[in-house]
Amino acid sequence: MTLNQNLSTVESGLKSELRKKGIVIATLEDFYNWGRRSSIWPLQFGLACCAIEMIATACARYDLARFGAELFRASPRQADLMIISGTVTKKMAPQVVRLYNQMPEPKYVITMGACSIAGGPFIDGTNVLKGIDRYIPVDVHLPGCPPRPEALLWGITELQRKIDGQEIEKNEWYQRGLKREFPIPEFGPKGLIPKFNPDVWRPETASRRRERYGDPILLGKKTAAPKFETFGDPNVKVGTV
Amino acid sequence: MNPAEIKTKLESEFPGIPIQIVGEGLLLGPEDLVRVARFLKESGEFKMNYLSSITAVDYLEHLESVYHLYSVDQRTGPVVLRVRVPRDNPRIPSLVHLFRSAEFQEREAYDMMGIRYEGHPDLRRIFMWEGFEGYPLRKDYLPENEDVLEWDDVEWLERHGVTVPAEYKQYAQDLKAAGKEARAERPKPGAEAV
Amino acid sequence: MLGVLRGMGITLKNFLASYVLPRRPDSLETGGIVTVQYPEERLPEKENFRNFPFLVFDGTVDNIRCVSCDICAKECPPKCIYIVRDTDSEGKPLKRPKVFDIDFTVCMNCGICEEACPFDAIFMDHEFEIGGPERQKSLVYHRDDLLKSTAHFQKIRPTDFAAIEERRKKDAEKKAAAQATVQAAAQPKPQTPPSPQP
Amino acid sequence: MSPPVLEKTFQASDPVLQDTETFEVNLGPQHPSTHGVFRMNVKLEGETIVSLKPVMGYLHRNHEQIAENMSYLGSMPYTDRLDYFNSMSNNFGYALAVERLAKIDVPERAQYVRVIMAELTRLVNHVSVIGFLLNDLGAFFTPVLYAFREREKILDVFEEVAGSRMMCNYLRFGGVKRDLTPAVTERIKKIVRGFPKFLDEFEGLLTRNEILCIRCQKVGVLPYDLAVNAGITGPMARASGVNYDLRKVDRYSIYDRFKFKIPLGKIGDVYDRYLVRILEMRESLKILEQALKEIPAGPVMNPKFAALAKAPRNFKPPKGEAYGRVEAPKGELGFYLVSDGTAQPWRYHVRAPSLINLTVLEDLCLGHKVADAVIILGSIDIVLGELDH
Repeated sequence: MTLNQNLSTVESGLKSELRKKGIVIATLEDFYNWGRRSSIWPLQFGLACCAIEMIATACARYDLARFGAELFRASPRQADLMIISGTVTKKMAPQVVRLYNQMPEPKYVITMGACSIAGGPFIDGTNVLKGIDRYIPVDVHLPGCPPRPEALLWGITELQRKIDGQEIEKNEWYQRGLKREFPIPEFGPKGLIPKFNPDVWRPETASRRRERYGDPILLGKKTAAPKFETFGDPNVKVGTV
Repeated sequence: MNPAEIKTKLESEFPGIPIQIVGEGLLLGPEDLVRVARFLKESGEFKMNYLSSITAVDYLEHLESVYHLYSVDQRTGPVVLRVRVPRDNPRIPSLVHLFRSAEFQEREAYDMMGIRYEGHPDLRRIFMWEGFEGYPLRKDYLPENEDVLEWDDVEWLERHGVTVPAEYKQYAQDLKAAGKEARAERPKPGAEAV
Repeated sequence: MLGVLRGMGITLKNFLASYVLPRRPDSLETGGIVTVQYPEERLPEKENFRNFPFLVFDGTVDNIRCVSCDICAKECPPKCIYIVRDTDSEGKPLKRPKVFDIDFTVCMNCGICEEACPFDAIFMDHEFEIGGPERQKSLVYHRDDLLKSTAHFQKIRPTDFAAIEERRKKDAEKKAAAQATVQAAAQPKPQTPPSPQP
Repeated sequence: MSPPVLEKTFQASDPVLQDTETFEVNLGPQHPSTHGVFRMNVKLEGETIVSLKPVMGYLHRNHEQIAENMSYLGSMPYTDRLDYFNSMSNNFGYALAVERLAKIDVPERAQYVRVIMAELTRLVNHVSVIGFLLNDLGAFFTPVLYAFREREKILDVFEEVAGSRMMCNYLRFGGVKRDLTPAVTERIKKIVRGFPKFLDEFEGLLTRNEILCIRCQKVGVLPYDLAVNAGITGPMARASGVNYDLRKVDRYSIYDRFKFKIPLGKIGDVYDRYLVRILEMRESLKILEQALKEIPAGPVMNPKFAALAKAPRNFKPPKGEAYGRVEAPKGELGFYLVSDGTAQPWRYHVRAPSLINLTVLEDLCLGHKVADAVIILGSIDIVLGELDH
């Protein structure tokens, strides 16, 4: 399902024609989606720098409440939107997946900031997970480091547009055999086990970044350590500077 | 006070102690560290009662632990102490019982460089999890390649009811048969390094 | 008890004052900031605001300033830029990029590419409404997505644009003068590109 | 964590259970009061804390490892992300360390601009920290709203000057990236003039509030000796009476030119830490006023290094080591650099004040109720990006 796709059975042209005459028709679906999108309850869950911008978005100047999404819930059981705001490290990833599993259906995920999308600037870190979508599906990716509060608002409207296109009959969470709980990765000696969940994410066949710089970017040419005895002036005055 | 003066002071206090001036700091043997630090902290002249920073540095042939000491009362400092230990058996006496500020910093140095601070009350990994192998800040550390599944991952996924695509499974099996680990690669020789 | 009441009084005062004070989202009065009604109303754009980079062309799209010298790709701290030099039909390298990709999922908006570029070809944009459901498809921007005209640059950053144009004009004059003297002296040498693509 | 197993079951005939059993509570890593992804393993006897073990690393982003593979200037935007409330003072510390390493002079005006930015950052940090501390106390969101309202004004200045609200990446080795325009200077002056009014209002809301006094006074007392011995720095140490402020001790940059006082606490409890922060903001405003008055005209970049800032890969400091430290709003922020003469540092170490201030968390919390642990943590003022670097 793509964004903006209204699957309603009433033709949109007919609808607008009727609206001109003062008749507003709405399907049950429209009401359903309207209710759902106007009261998105995000999980109060901050990871890093972007969390501060998330708080700023909830504060007076940007006022997330205008979108009906100001009610940050501290418990995943009461939330239906997870804003992954910041770097997901390997140490934190199991908890993020667990929180996702604990959220009731329907649940949505916004990855806020470059780090949670693909590792971002910290992509070379040993302990940094290269994208939370290795383990859980993501609805809206929001790049930026960090995205402005307005960008988060835009991301939420984007999510609302996605919710608008939902159909009750085809909603995933009413289907049989829906698999929306994902196995929680475990700590291994080198990193997480598994490295990704092939149900959710598959690696690219070729990474140009790795071909060119190695993965991660390592000290390509450095093999000799500096000799400390040979430099540094012993007569340097040590004291208050 | 410059390093040379501190050195003469220390030599008169502890006759026969091997001290070498390296850079701005004094190079000590691991066995002398605690008594020198205690002397610097408690003597009325230095009163270096504030241990600002502990750093470990990997110099390939050896590991080094660098201490920056300041005096809060006299507002002097820093006195820089260095201790060198071999890479394969890095053991340094801990300073926690002298300076509480060493507690987390020594754990950090242990986690990142693998220096064992002997006498530390709670020497565990601080940032990485228990059971992690290797020390990420050593220059020879290679992280894993995160885009290929290894046999452990495949087994784990199948145990949790995830079907692994055949080509990933085959690759993991080949890796295991060859006895290799999927580690990150250094850039190819022709490629530009940073 | 008194302290609590006083605090409540201050809250009440703030509540009432929000109706009296000049209502502007960028007010400098104490307590004067009010909500910016974002999709309809926007904060005044700061000229120096940097979000994601874009490539500048002069006049037409063919006239890209970038000469694909690869400096920005090398200076980029998280290495999110990928450039391939264009070649003509005979395989001779041209001074423009064939591929210029920026991975917005890695970019950290630091602006170092802009500072490092010697040809004034890459600048930071103000556009922040970027995103999508697919990280590879919607967030890796290619050359044609990144191209924007100098007019756009002038619109978003008039001060910088004026300074840079002035400098470029001077440089061009100097270059023309130098070329004239060289031409007068001897046969002009073929110019080599600053750094060949590996 | 497995749930605690009670050995004996409660029987109706038992007297009221006086002896409670020790049980463990896990606060975090996803917990609204832990200021990010921080975890505390708390052992409780009834509601009293008998042991507390902090667990960190949930935001360990290998900052040092990345910086050792990067040009010196390339690490500058990464330092923004250490303590993401105070990117300017992180920049300041790193620039100071590199300038000491490569022996770079900074022109007069740039020094002033740096000081102005660092002090504005201090305002941002302290005001938000007090807001969050009150949030932890249960004053849900009103103080944070007020704090963030003021913060937005300063962030607007940062955006106008440096280009980004939070991740400024503004300082360069040998100066700053961009000069302050007269319009921005005027704006800062207006903010500085208006800020005391806000502080009065904020204090009126909080300082004499009985609930705040009861919850904060005599809670989490940090004695002087422990503060020095554990390397506690910043407002937290000064609340315990440790007169150690690097702006006075090291007199780095041009801090020796300004007249300001160092507020000191007497008891060292949470309330003192709150008051010290408020007073420090007032002192910062004094510095800002003086700096804005005295700021000279001139270049903001050392002309010798202006070109190097444009080609970071060519910036190769001489072999050596340097330890640069600044008084960041959270405490002493130090950068230890070892250069081997190439474009990347051989060793890059951050002495993170958040991490070291946390050493005494257990000592402060022992004997208190579990609800107090939350405000003690709030008063220590940790930021996870810096704590875990």
